[in-house]
Amino acid sequence: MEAEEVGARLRERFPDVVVEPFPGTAGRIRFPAARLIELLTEVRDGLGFDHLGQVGAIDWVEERELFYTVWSDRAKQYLFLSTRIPAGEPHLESLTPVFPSANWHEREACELVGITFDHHPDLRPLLTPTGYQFHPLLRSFRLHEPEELEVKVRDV
Amino acid sequence: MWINMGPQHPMTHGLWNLRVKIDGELVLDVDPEMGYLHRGIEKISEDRHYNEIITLMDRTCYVAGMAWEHLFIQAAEHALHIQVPERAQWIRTMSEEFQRVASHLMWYAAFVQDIGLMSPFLYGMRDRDLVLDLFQSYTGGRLTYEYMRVGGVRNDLPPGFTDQARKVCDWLSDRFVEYDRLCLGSDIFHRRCDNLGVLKASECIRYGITGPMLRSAGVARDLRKDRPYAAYGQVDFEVAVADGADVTGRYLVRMEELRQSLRILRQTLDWLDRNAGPVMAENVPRWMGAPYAPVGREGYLLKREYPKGVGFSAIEEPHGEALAYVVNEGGEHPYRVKLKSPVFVNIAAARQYLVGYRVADIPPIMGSVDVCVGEVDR
Amino acid sequence: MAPLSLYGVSNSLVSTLLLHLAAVLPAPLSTLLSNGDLILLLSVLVFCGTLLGASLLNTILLIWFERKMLGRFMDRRGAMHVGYAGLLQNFADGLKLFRKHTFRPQDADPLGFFSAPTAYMVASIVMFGILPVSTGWSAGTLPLSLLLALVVFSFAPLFIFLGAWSSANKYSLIGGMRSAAQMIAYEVPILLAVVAVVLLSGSFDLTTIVNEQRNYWFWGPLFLALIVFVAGMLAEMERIPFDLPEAEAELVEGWNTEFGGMLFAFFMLADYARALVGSYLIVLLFLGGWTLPSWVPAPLTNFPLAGIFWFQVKTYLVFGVFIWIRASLPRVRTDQLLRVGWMRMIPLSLLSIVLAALVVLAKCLPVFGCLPSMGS
Amino acid sequence: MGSVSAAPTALRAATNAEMPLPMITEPAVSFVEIETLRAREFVPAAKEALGSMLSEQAQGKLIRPMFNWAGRNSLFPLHWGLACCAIEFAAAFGARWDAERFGVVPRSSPRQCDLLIVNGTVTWKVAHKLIALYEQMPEPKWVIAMGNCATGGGPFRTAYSVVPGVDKLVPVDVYIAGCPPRPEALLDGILRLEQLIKERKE
Repeated sequence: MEAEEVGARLRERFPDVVVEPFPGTAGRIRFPAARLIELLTEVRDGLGFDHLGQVGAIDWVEERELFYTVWSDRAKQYLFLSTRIPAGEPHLESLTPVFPSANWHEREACELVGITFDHHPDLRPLLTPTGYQFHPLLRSFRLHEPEELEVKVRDV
Repeated sequence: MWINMGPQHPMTHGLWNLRVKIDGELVLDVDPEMGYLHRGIEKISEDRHYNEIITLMDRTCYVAGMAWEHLFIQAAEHALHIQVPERAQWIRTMSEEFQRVASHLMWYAAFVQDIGLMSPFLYGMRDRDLVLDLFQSYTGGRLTYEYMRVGGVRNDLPPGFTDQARKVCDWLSDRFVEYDRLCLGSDIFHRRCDNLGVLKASECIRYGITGPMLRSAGVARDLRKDRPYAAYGQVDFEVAVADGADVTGRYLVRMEELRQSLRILRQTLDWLDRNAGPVMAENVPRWMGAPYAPVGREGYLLKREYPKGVGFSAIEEPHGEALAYVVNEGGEHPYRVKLKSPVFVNIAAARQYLVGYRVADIPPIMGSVDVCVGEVDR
Repeated sequence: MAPLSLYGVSNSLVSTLLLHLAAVLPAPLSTLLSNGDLILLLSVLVFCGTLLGASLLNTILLIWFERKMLGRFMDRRGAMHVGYAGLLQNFADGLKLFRKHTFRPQDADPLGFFSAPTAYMVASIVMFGILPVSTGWSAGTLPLSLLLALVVFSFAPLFIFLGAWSSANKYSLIGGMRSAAQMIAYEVPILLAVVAVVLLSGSFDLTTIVNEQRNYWFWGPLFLALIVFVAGMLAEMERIPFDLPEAEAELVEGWNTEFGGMLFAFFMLADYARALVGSYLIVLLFLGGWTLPSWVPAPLTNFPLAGIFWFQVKTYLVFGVFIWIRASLPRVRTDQLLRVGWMRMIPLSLLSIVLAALVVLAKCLPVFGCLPSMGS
Repeated sequence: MGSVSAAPTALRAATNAEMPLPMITEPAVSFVEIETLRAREFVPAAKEALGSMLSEQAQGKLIRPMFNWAGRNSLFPLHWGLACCAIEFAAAFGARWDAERFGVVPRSSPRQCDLLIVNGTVTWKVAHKLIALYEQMPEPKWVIAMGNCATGGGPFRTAYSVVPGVDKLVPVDVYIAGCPPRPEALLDGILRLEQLIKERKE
């Protein structure tokens, strides 16, 4: 499956998405965040990309990008989807109704990049310690040499 | 009653916590708690040069370092538009397969300990050491290699390596017979493992599960076959599949994969004997990937600008499908590195294959999932 | 040669010592020393001390034996740097555990927590006083020593449950429950298997049972009972494949998770004492005890302490089989274990009783002549 | 405890020759009580005397070396895998290196351990659990920091979630360099710890 084919099959229902070629995959789809559930359902059922590979988030300072990788067993190919949401109000519909495996990916994106997923069943922090206040994968979060940190251990 | 299995528990084989709600011996609910080994590899990568990230990749999954190096290097080469010479591709293929053998042997050792077999644990560790010795002879490391470079591999194989490697392959294929006798030959093994931790193919796909867990459910899906990378398109092997979707099925798949890996290894060793050539690409800057080059500091002085680009790679890691996504915004560090670990997804679905079984079944089931916490927490 | 007996040796030792002392000491004291009661008391003390010391030494040797054997099965060497071939390793472990800080978890019940290991230890060691290791080397000939042995042997696990319950740990509790369930499930087949032995030998006295085996050992006619008994003993000793109460993979250390230092050492030592006692019982009931077949040349059976020597050799061989099983079998699950116990072992042991009865009947047929006496 | 303070006077009165002996039919203090009080006075004194004798004579020559010998020859490490080094830790107990030769047997429960081998990266999330495990181990206990991560953070030193060295959390006796250290290095570290225990004066 090529990018043109994917584009052709999506053009009728989703005129607002852009399909561009991406080497090594079936293409990359850029879509508005509001159409997430609709588009992913169509990609899963209509195009046959029924296996969610990953959900990742990137911080582009002014806005945040979410990208989804799905795999089709029939086409033996990956398909990339990405959307951008403003950094001021980083929230998005959760993908868990369509792909249950998005659960932990979204938890991770929430705590590391600071994106809130609406209607997510369980948005507790996954990797960072309880009560950790920062989103480490934001560009504004800088790493320190440990000497600058005051070392404190909680009493057990 | 909730009990914590972890972070210090013999079942975990790593640093994570499985909270289990039990009624007597019955498991009612589970809640995996990760992050005890979260080292921020993705964040550190943003501050590091490409070849410095290889160091981190080895430690991301400490039982499959070579596979993760391969994963990241492929994504980086994709992002930086670098072509890799053929011999380097074959050496990478060989390294990854040896890594698969080592990782599966480690899995075997840990898994049999979970069902209470004592001596095969040591047999697995002993035979794994032979593979690690091979790694040591051409990379210098046992677990962490820093062997692959952007554009190829660090150095060519030492003379006489292939003969030694063939000997190890022959020895191992003899040992696998004994392994099977110890496990499959035992009635207790079948009583313990048959119809245990069942996750059907449709559920596997719904929950995004890959690797031996998916193949044990009868889905013949292997990126080495479906989306061949490196030299996998030119070698002859079969995808190991089992039906049953249970612990025994996962055992059978992994043991068959070990045999297929030896088959691939023999082919790659033959190819490497016949063909010589460069192992490092021409168009890579010398400071970046040349053999024995001081890595990193020179690079900062040169301030080379890379073309902008996005790299994506997917490999069939011993645990399943691993994905890497590297964004390069023109600097000498990647802008963002996103790694997807197969174990991350497999553990996330723990509720699907643990609830309803007994407390005593948790170790074999989690053992058959083959948890490597390093790549889950990153 | 005259059979040596441990009690006789200690008796003559004490009386000789006292006699020499009496010769040296002035009159009023010497009459006191030659008192028969004092000699009896002292010789009993010496006897008990020797028996206890020898048994514990034997237990520690058994631990060493297991560690070395297990090492060999696993293609490694086991302890080898402390003493010759690691013989002193377990003494070092014991001394170290003795020095460790003894403590109690905050929520643990002090009475149960501290008394359970001690009681378990005592209950396991008492067995050594009951079981005869050779003719004349037991504490006494009780007419029902087999019953007493089984009672004491199955009594000890109660203290496991006590310790598990009082250490206020979930893993300990699960381990203790499993231990109790498995003890109860395997008590019954063991007793039934023993009934077969009793039928064939016609006596509850272990010495008599062994003497009955002078011509043929019981494992031949009672093979089923032997299988049931060995399986039951594996469960009683909590060894792989039936070591569920301390299943390391799921219950960290099982019922002894919270025990450290000397308390843990007690549990460990008592465990191996029970393993030794279990092997003793198998040898006594099925493998002819200290007797050897008649075709064995006389020099092999005639040297001093030959009975004890061959008894220990047999015991260690039996325990070697247990180690072999441990090295090569996976662990079963609780429900499977219980199902096997209730639904396979009990019918098998009943069958073995029937077989034993048939053998007894057959022995009385004139065709076979009158084989050894049918008890009293 | 009024009776305790009053009792010695009565006792001394009873043994004083000048005073008339109390009537046998009605003793001021019963025999059992006298014996108890005597024992109360005697036991601490005897304890002290014995203790001082032991500490001066035997402890230095016999008891301490004996216990040190026992302690250094049976180190039970905690069976706990943190990260990469845990794999090499496991390999050290495998057939090729076989740490059990030195009496090193991993136990899963901290109650039965006397050696905490920190074999991997320690994150802040696991820090207090590590301290809890350390405190659950009974005295005397030792800690080996295995590998660069446990020693000083290793390659993850700059990361936001990593403890830069486990000695910030628990006292460390032996550091082993390497990333990860080979099993030989771990065995060497254990032997060095044995040397430390041998020289212990406590």
